[in-house]
Amino acid sequence: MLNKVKDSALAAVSQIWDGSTVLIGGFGLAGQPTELIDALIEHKARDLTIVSNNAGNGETGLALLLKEGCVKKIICSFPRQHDSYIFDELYRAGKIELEVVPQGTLAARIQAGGSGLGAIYTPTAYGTLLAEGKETRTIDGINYVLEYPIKADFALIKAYKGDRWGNLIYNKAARNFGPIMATASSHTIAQVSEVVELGELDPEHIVTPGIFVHDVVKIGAE
Amino acid sequence: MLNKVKDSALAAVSQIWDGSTVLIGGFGLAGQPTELIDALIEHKARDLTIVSNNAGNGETGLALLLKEGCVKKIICSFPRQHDSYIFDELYRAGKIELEVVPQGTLAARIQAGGSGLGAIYTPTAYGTLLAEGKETRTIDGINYVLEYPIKADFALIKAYKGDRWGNLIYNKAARNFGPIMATASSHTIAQVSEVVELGELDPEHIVTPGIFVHDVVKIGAE
Amino acid sequence: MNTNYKPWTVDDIAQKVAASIDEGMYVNLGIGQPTKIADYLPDDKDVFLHSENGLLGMGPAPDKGQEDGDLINAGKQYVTLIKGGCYFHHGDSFAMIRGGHIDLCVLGAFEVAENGDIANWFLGRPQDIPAVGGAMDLAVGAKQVYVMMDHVSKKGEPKIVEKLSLPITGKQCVNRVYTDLAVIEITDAGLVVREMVEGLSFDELQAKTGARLIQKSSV
Amino acid sequence: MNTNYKPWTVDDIAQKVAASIDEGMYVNLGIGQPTKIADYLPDDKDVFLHSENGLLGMGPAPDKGQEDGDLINAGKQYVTLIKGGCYFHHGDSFAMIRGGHIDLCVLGAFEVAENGDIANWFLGRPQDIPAVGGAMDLAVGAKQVYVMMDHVSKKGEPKIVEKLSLPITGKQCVNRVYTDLAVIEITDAGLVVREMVEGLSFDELQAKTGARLIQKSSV
Repeated sequence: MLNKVKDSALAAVSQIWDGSTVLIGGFGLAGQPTELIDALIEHKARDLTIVSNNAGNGETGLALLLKEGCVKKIICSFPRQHDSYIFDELYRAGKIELEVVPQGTLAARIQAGGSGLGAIYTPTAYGTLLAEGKETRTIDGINYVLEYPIKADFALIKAYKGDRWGNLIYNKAARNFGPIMATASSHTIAQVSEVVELGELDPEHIVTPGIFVHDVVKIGAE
Repeated sequence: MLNKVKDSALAAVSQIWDGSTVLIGGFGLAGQPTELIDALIEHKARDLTIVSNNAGNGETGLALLLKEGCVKKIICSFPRQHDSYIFDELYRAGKIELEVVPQGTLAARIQAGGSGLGAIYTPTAYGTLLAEGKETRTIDGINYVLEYPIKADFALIKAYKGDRWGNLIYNKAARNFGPIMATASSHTIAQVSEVVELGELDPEHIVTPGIFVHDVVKIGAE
Repeated sequence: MNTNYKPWTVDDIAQKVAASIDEGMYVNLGIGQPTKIADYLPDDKDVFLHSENGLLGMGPAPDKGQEDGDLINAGKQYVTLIKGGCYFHHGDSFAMIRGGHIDLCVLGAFEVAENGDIANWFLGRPQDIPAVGGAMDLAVGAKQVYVMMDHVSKKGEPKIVEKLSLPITGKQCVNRVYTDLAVIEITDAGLVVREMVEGLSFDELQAKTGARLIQKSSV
Repeated sequence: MNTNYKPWTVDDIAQKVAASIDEGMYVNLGIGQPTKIADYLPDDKDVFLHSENGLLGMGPAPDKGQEDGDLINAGKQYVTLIKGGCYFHHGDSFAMIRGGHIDLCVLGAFEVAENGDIANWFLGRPQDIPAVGGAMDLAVGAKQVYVMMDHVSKKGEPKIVEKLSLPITGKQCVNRVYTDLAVIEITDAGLVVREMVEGLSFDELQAKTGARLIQKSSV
């Protein structure tokens, strides 16, 4: 009997090695796998390359991961926010590398990674600073930039409910990057609010099939 | 009040002009929008380019569309089946053009069309007859073929339930090409078994958001 | 300086943009001023607000106490979902944008050039940290792009210019500019003034604009 | 010809392949012979069958009268879905395949070359109509590709060859071949025979094979 449900967040994230690339779900705080990130800090991970839409808010979650010195580089679309002072300080001190990627290109590169494409031509960012030095091509009169897939060693995502095979559903706009990040990593760890029995998730409603999920961690009351 | 529900299949497909490119959903008979195709025959469409996984079964639906002489060219992954004799005959008589595309590449090209990518590098078919004459590239040691998006003037798809804004859900494996074809056409016509009130489809469960759907036609009892 | 005119307020402008939106349109409202437009969409028209974090059919802010951290918009404000709306992931959301499925996007901007180039993501000063979000995708992907901004900067410098001085977001993508002084169409012939604040003369408007304007009557 | 041996039946081979499949594996079984493997997967092991038309957790054929036209497999046969299975569209289904998420795919074949090239989609004769389906995606995308086929053609010609004579489906992708006479591993060193039908000698097997075989004991 296959059971992907892990006992604790720490047990799950302890598989993450120093220097690995980690996709972290969430858009701001919605969908951010805060408890998995906390465990990653406890695990004392180092030299991570993080791929996430933002670079953390306030002093929790992703921001705390940065503050604790776990992160070498961050690939994101929108690092600077009104409460991203931890990132801002590290960046200005030259203590963290930053790669800014347009949000849709970030999504498309993750999807390319998850679906085995070698590269894609996207119209976004053509002629801008973010396409500098990149290969371009005009196809049917439209200008495109060549972008390469993002693949990761791990993905940490937050879902709403999951079962022991790793099938997941999400809650509202907390879905955001979860489903696509799950596809683009060798090992996906999902935190869920509820673990349900096999068959409780309607096969028509499952958003992330278990094939993309390796560990499920229930967060909250024991 | 926006209402995408059309009175009849014929009213919906009458918008399709001769010579247009039409995506037709379905995998074999599952998800094939048979009633829309029947209406397209009644509409006496001519010189269509059809994109569909198969080239018709028996003498109904897509096969009948071919038999009635509506189709100039078909782009599909698997034309030859035990009961595809109508296609087989037309093909052997040189009366229909055929472009064979690997099934996953067909899906990926449709997705590229729907999502605004200019081209994609896919590993499928590298070194085969189906990649002959196509641009290739080696990326990180893997060989890829450059493939261009498929976009269409119309898509005819079959869903299970729809509402007046064009939101759709599907039934089981009849989902197949419907959701991606809806994204890649300028005008998507969906036949449904049931039209439901706005709000009856759970926002978490909608598979095709109404933005991709232009007409909804209810099939069955009046 | 002439004081015979009163600039339009953000609400005035939002109302004008809202009036130009037809039933059945799928619309993305950028962060900042454009958010206001939602307040002026008539209830009897079905217009669909898209938020790039995975919402179609975005509704107004929730009542106090009803906020849901999982239901926010691209500006990370609490919102609601209207009946008939739905959720989807970021891949699908940007497929909608990049794939040309959004009929209209209204963006804020630092500068707009007469050829429709827009700069709205980065000031490029040494102290600035680059952050782009969905701006470049929206600029390039939406069928129509409107800009909503002040006509001149806080220092009084024109924001509509011949050539951008700031890092570009998207090339030749803006179709129309709504400012506190005028509504300007970007056409192949140039910048055509559709409407101006009452009491403002064309010459005064031209003086506050860094590129040549064309009077509507002359086209 | 030696008659001291009895070739394995399709059921025998299916059983052997089934025995090599570990719990938790995501497996795609090609049309034809490989379909049989499903019958020999032990009930106490969670193994997931993927069907490229949008199923994960494909179950056995339904009882008579329970057939559902909307629930078919890639071979267009009626199937069922097991508890915990799910549906998805073709884009997602081939993302699973092409993206390397399928652990094992078992395909039928016309020919397999000693370097792992496979030909299974098109005979290329003038009267043949090309039809590829998902064969090329599966060959290139699955982590492991096994082939299940007769050792020789109906005319008695070897189907395991030095170089393909038929149009190729995928390059260097087959890891193991199960035939009615042997199980052969495709390694960097060459074709290693893991197992043979009882009563068949290595030399006899070599005689029926179009490429050099290596005895397991010798590696």
